[in-house]
Amino acid sequence: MEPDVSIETSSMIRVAVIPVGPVPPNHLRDYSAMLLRHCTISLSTISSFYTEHQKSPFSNQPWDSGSLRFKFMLGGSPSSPWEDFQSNRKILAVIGLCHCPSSPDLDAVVDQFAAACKGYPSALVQRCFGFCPGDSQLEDGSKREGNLILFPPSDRQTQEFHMNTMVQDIAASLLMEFEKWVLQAESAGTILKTPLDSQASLSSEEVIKAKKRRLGRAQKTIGDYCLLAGSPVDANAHYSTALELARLTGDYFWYAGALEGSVCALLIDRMGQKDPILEGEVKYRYNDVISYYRKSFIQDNAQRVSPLSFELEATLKLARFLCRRELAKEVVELLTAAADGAKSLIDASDRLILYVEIARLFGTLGYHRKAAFFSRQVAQLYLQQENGLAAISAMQVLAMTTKAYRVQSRASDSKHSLPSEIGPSYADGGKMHHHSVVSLFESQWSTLQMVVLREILMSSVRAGDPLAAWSAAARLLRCYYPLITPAGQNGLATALKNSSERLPSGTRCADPALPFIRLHSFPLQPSQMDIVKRNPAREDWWAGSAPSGPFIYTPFSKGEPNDTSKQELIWIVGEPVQVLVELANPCGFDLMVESIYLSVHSGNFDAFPIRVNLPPNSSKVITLSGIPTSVGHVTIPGCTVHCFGVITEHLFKDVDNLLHGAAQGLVLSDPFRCCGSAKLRNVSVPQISVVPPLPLLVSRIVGGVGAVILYEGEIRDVWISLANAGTVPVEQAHISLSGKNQDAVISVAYETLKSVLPLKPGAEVTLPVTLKAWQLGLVDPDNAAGKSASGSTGRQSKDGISPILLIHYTGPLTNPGEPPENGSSVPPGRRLVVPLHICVLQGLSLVKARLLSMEIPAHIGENLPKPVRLDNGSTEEVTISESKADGLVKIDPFRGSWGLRFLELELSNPTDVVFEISVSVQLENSSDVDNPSVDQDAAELGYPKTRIDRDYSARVLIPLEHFKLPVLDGSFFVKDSQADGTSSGRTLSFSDKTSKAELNASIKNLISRIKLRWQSGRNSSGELNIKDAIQAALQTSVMDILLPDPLTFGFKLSKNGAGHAAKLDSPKESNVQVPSTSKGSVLAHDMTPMEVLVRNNTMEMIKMRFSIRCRDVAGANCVEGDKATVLWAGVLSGVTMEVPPLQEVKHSFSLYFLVPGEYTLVAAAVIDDPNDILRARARSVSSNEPIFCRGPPFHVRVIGTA
Amino acid sequence: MIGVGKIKQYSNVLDKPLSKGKQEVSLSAFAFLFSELVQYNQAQVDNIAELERRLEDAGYAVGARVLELLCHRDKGNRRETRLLGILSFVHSTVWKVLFGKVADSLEKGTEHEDEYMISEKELLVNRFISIPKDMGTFNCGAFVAGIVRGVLDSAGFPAVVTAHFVPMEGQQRPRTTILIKFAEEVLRREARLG
Amino acid sequence: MAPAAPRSGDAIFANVERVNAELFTLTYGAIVRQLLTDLEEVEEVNKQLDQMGYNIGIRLIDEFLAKSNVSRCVDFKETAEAIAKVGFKMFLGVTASVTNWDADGTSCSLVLEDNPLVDFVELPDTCQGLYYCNILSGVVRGALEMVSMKTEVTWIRDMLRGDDAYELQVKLLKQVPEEYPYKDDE
Amino acid sequence: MASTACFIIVSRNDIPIYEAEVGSAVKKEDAAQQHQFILHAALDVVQDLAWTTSAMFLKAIDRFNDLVVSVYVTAGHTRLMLLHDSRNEDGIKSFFQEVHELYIKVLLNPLYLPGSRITSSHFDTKVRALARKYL
Repeated sequence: MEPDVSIETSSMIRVAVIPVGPVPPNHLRDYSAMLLRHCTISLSTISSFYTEHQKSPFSNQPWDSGSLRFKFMLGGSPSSPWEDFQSNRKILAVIGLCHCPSSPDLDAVVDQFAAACKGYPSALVQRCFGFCPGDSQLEDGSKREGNLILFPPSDRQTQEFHMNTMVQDIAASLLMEFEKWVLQAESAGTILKTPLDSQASLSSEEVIKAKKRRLGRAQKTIGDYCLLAGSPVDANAHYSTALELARLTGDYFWYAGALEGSVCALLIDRMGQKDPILEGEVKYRYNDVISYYRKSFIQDNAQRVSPLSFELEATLKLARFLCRRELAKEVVELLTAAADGAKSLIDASDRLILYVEIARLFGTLGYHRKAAFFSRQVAQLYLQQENGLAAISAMQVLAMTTKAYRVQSRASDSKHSLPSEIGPSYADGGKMHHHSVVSLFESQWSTLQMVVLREILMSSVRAGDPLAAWSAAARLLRCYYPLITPAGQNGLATALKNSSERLPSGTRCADPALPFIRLHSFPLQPSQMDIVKRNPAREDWWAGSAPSGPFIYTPFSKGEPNDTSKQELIWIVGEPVQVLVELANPCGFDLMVESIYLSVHSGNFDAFPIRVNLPPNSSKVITLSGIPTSVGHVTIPGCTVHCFGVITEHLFKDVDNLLHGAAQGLVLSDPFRCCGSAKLRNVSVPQISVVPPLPLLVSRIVGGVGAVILYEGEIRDVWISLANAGTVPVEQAHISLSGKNQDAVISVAYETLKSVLPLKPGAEVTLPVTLKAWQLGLVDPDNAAGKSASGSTGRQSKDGISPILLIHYTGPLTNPGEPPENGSSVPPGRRLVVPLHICVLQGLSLVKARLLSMEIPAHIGENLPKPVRLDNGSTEEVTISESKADGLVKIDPFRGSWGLRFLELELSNPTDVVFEISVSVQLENSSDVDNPSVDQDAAELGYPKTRIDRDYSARVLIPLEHFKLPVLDGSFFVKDSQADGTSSGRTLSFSDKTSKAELNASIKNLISRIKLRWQSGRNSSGELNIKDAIQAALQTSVMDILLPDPLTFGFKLSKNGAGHAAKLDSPKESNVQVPSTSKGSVLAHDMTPMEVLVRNNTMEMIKMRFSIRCRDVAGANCVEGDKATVLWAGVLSGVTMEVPPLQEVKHSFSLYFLVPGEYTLVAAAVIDDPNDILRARARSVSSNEPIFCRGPPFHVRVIGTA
Repeated sequence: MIGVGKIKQYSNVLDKPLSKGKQEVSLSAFAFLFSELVQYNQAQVDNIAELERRLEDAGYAVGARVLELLCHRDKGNRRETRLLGILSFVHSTVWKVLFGKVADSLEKGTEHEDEYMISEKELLVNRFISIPKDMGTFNCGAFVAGIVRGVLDSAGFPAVVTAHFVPMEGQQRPRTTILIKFAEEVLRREARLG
Repeated sequence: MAPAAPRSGDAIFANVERVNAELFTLTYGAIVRQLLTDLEEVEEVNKQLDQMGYNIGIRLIDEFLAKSNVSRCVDFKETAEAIAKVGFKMFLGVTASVTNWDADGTSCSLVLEDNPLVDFVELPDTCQGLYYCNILSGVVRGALEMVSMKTEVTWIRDMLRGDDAYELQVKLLKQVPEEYPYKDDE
Repeated sequence: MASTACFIIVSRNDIPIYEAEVGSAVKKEDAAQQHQFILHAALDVVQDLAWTTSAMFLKAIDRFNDLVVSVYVTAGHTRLMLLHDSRNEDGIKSFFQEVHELYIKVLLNPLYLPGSRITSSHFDTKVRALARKYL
């Protein structure tokens, strides 16, 4: 059988094309290509070369339209035993191709060619073309006649033209030869035999039979020549006679042959145009042809030779003729029939050719699976012959089938596109529609696919193509591992290793083997997360733009994978990044991954390879890192893996699809699942953009690891050092606070930071931050809960409650690298988050505050005790305050201290350190507005420090008398009456609220002057918040503390009175007594003059009636009553007087004590028609109710006389 | 065998004969179920398009099965190989079985060769569903569209099928039109089959 | 107190508007399939189905009371009977039988010979543990809650799991006075 | 019963969703593979033929050597394909029809994803029983 036959074949003139002498392959290719271009020569062009010797047998040759067809057989071909039967099988001409430079001796060439031609007895024309001859050769050649034609060196075009004419010449001479042949055939006639005609027994009737048939066969052959001569009409004529004769002589085989010829003639005549009628005709005749060939099958010599191959060829010819989609049905039938013939073909190579042809035809029909099937048959035939070449052909043929079986290598990119085209379809909807999933895994016909891949593997191993072998093994292992026994898996692994050994190191293969790799996650360094979009327009450029990274808010985040795809990442040139991927090795052997790294096509990323070892059936999550090298976008389609000695790229998308199918139960298995790895939503690679280098600040708290531990209220500085770890200077930096307890940060040295800008790369700055510990009590409930959780220690170093320093900083607006215009988008800024971990410990605590009052009566003397209130007098300030310093603690016995109040603070120290506390009172008389020297008054009274040991408690007393106001004056008092307005019904004009507020204000004012500072250890010091406690303590009796009585009374012995007394008795005694009296003691039985000083503390005149009482120790009134022990002179009761504002009025009187002992003088007054102020002060409710005013008691010691 | 009280047990569903398609459940039972389907999917999506896609997806699963079942049971194992055949199959057979009536109309798209429309004055699934204003053009018919697509696609007539409300003069409720746009491969094949 | 004239389930079913059971079955199937695809975990699917059922139950009860003039029966026993004989019939066209009353009459079983949900369903290995009809238990729970009966409904038998019938155990937890249904999921 | 018979169900996406060697002949792996190759190739023929008739049973549509391929195309273009050496068309037809019914039941199971492998063991046993009965 012959490959590539068609109906027209019978009209083609076979020309053997053979190299003469050594011809370099490339030249040979070149020359033959030049020749092959001229396979049809139209008759019109050859007329010039044609000379009609005698009457041409081709009477109706179409000189204008017809043509001769050549079939060039490169390298020639052995002569066929069927030459007589089909003349087109004869080699009718020989063309030699000679490369003159490589064979200088032309004679030798001629001889060689002549020799070669011997092999082709049927050849009617021989030519030898000599290309690019040397000059010597040229002239030598020009001398000689014969069939050596030299192509003088010249440009291509001329050569082509030359070649054209040469072929035309050949055509012409062939035509003339045909004529000769035909003429002599018609006259003489020849014996035409085919292998079918049995040589064995030439029985007589055999011979007769042969004789009978000769004519017909001759006619047929003549027809053949007519066809070759390009004259279909003549051919047809001869064929029809031949048919006639053949039918008569029952020469079926030749009948069929003639019929074939006639069909060919028909087609040639129609110039290849196809109309249904013609098609019908051809179909009809060819079916005859086929059936006659079948008829001509002769049993007796069947095993030696049979017309079967002709039958099949005919079938194929028809099939090729009809091969159109519309006629698929018939073509399929023909081809199927042809295929059936295969097994009865004797010659293996015939079978091979048959299958090849069938495969081709199915291919052209678009039946790729059919084509693949027969190609595979071919491959198997090749594999049966044990030699390398066959193996190679087998491999190539199988490679053609891979598409149909969907196992093609990625190298053929059709499959490569598959994942990408379905990529979006499901990326959008998170879940894929079922049907679309199914179609994704279209034609997973694993049984077949594995077989094919195995065959490819085997053949490529045999053919010695390690890469093909590797890729086949890889595909097998990767796609079908679940169907392969561990042993088989190992086999494939070794196959991979072996083939890789034959490959140069660093060979790449389009088909990945193991492991399976899926994207796991993108861990984000804080530095990445805190990149802030920069708004150059405004000073606070970070405002309004949240840091990118995980903080972006996506309204549609339904936990569907697609929202990860929305995610955007910003990487910075030169700052290393990490990506987590998960590897799985579902096979039964140890998988050694020599190196794996992220494969990035955008070329602006340096990936760092690592080495991984995966035990059998195991999966691993590994971290792959790299460094973005230049600005732009980074896309990470997958990983590049160096495994089994070959470099492959593993795309994440493929695995995602695979897992998808697994989830739907459409693929064999999920490699990760079967390695016991949990299923995770497939992460799609986020949009990654790389921005130019940015500065990178790193912070550390100097000398402080972990939380700063502070006692409540403690104030301390911490030092934060910032270093620029980036490659770009920090040009702007802004510090802001956020988080809870921001007020705990008293001050941050912004300026220090500002001053060092721009902060060069590598530079460092340290800025102090002053912290004040908050009150444990005041911390909000949630961390109070945390507190209880973290136990009694109350360490709240939880980030929750600590304040945070936010430092927004940026590099230069345009970075030095590229000109500003292309960096039109401003490089983003950054945010450094410095959490100030503060852990507040319970420190010194106030247990309670109480108000104590102390009453010690004064002793009467010549002069009044200095009223304390005078201290506020503006005279001789300094001395007074000095004297007061001790006065606070000491009490002048003569003065006594009436209604003096103390604030007692009880403090305890639960900690394990010693506290020193110091109370200080600020003497500032805010109420005394008209006092010029207020600021001077703002002197502080230091108290001696008190030391409180650990686990002890201590009390501190603070006298409050210094807060007494000098005057019960309107200006202040209005305020006060407001304060008091609540109780007095007449001051409804003032709303309770304001009045309360006012009161509180005045109290606060008072309280704020009392400070309690503590100190502990070297540097820890703070202030204890006692305000509330004091406030509580004072609330009740604040009036008495703040306000003086409207009237104050003071008794004293009057000197003149004393003198007068001296006159009464002996002067010397009196002399004696004077010092005694000066001591404030009084003699019994002696008239003692005294005076009471009444001072009006208000701004108005006060009218009043007052009286003086004298009581003895028993408290009995000893002035009135029946057994009075004291006589008196002057008025003691009902004394009416008017005291002008802020004036004193003296009232004198004398007492005569009958009995020595201790007496007490008290003055009391009833104020007449008092004003509001007084009422208010007295807290009197009704207007007509009298107002009493009572002075402090004065002691009088009366000494007996002798 | 639904509603026929005591029925014999089958060792396996494959032993159970195919139903004759005569059994029924109350419309409201279906209504309740369907509204749950809609509500569930509504909770899964961000936008109307996605919701419709999911309903269509659900419908598709129904359609694919209905085709196989009905061709076997109601069409005596005849396949529809021609475009008009399959369309009328959908319009009459499928509709009759699923919705108890033949579809109101089956028309060919006027401007496009490859478009066909099946219209219902009141599509079953839209009878008991009222679309909240904020859901705009959302049409539960997407489910039915899915069924249709399931039938067509499985039968080898891939098409894009969508449901639309078409306001009708003289009626307060718009009718629902199932718009079918066939893939060109279908038309090409039709042409070839002549 | 027996309801005035409780119409028989069949009577009501005969009158109500009906649809082809196959549409119903297939639609339900599609729902379950979607849940399996979305939620992936069988347990989650059971939950979701029950929730859907509950949503239906609390809405369906009104229609039930309206169509069958079953006057609100206070007695749990009656209620159960009503559900089985009338409820299932009027909605699904199948009747259930009430059995396995416990001593104090607070727990019984509704037994379904067959139900339209499960035509030709067969649990593949990947779906073991799925209560395919879980929506029913939800419906019953929801509906009963609306007549102020807090119940716990569990599957005792499931033909899909090889049992010979579908048995729903309904346990009365407490009979609460009128209480408005909460929707815990939204 | 046919000495060789390979039955296979191919989904409309050309994925085999069920395979069974139902011949009485002793099973040989490579033979089985060859059978599938033949069936796979026959799909080309089916895909054209299926549109030329509305019948589901397409009879014998292809052959290779002495093995014949009979095909039954369901409405959903799921193809039941039988490779056999016997010539018992009626038997094959009824075999196909009954398997078709089984297939519909499988398909009606909402938990079965159309186009995916049929794993039900009941299905397998029933198909084999039918093969014994009809082939």
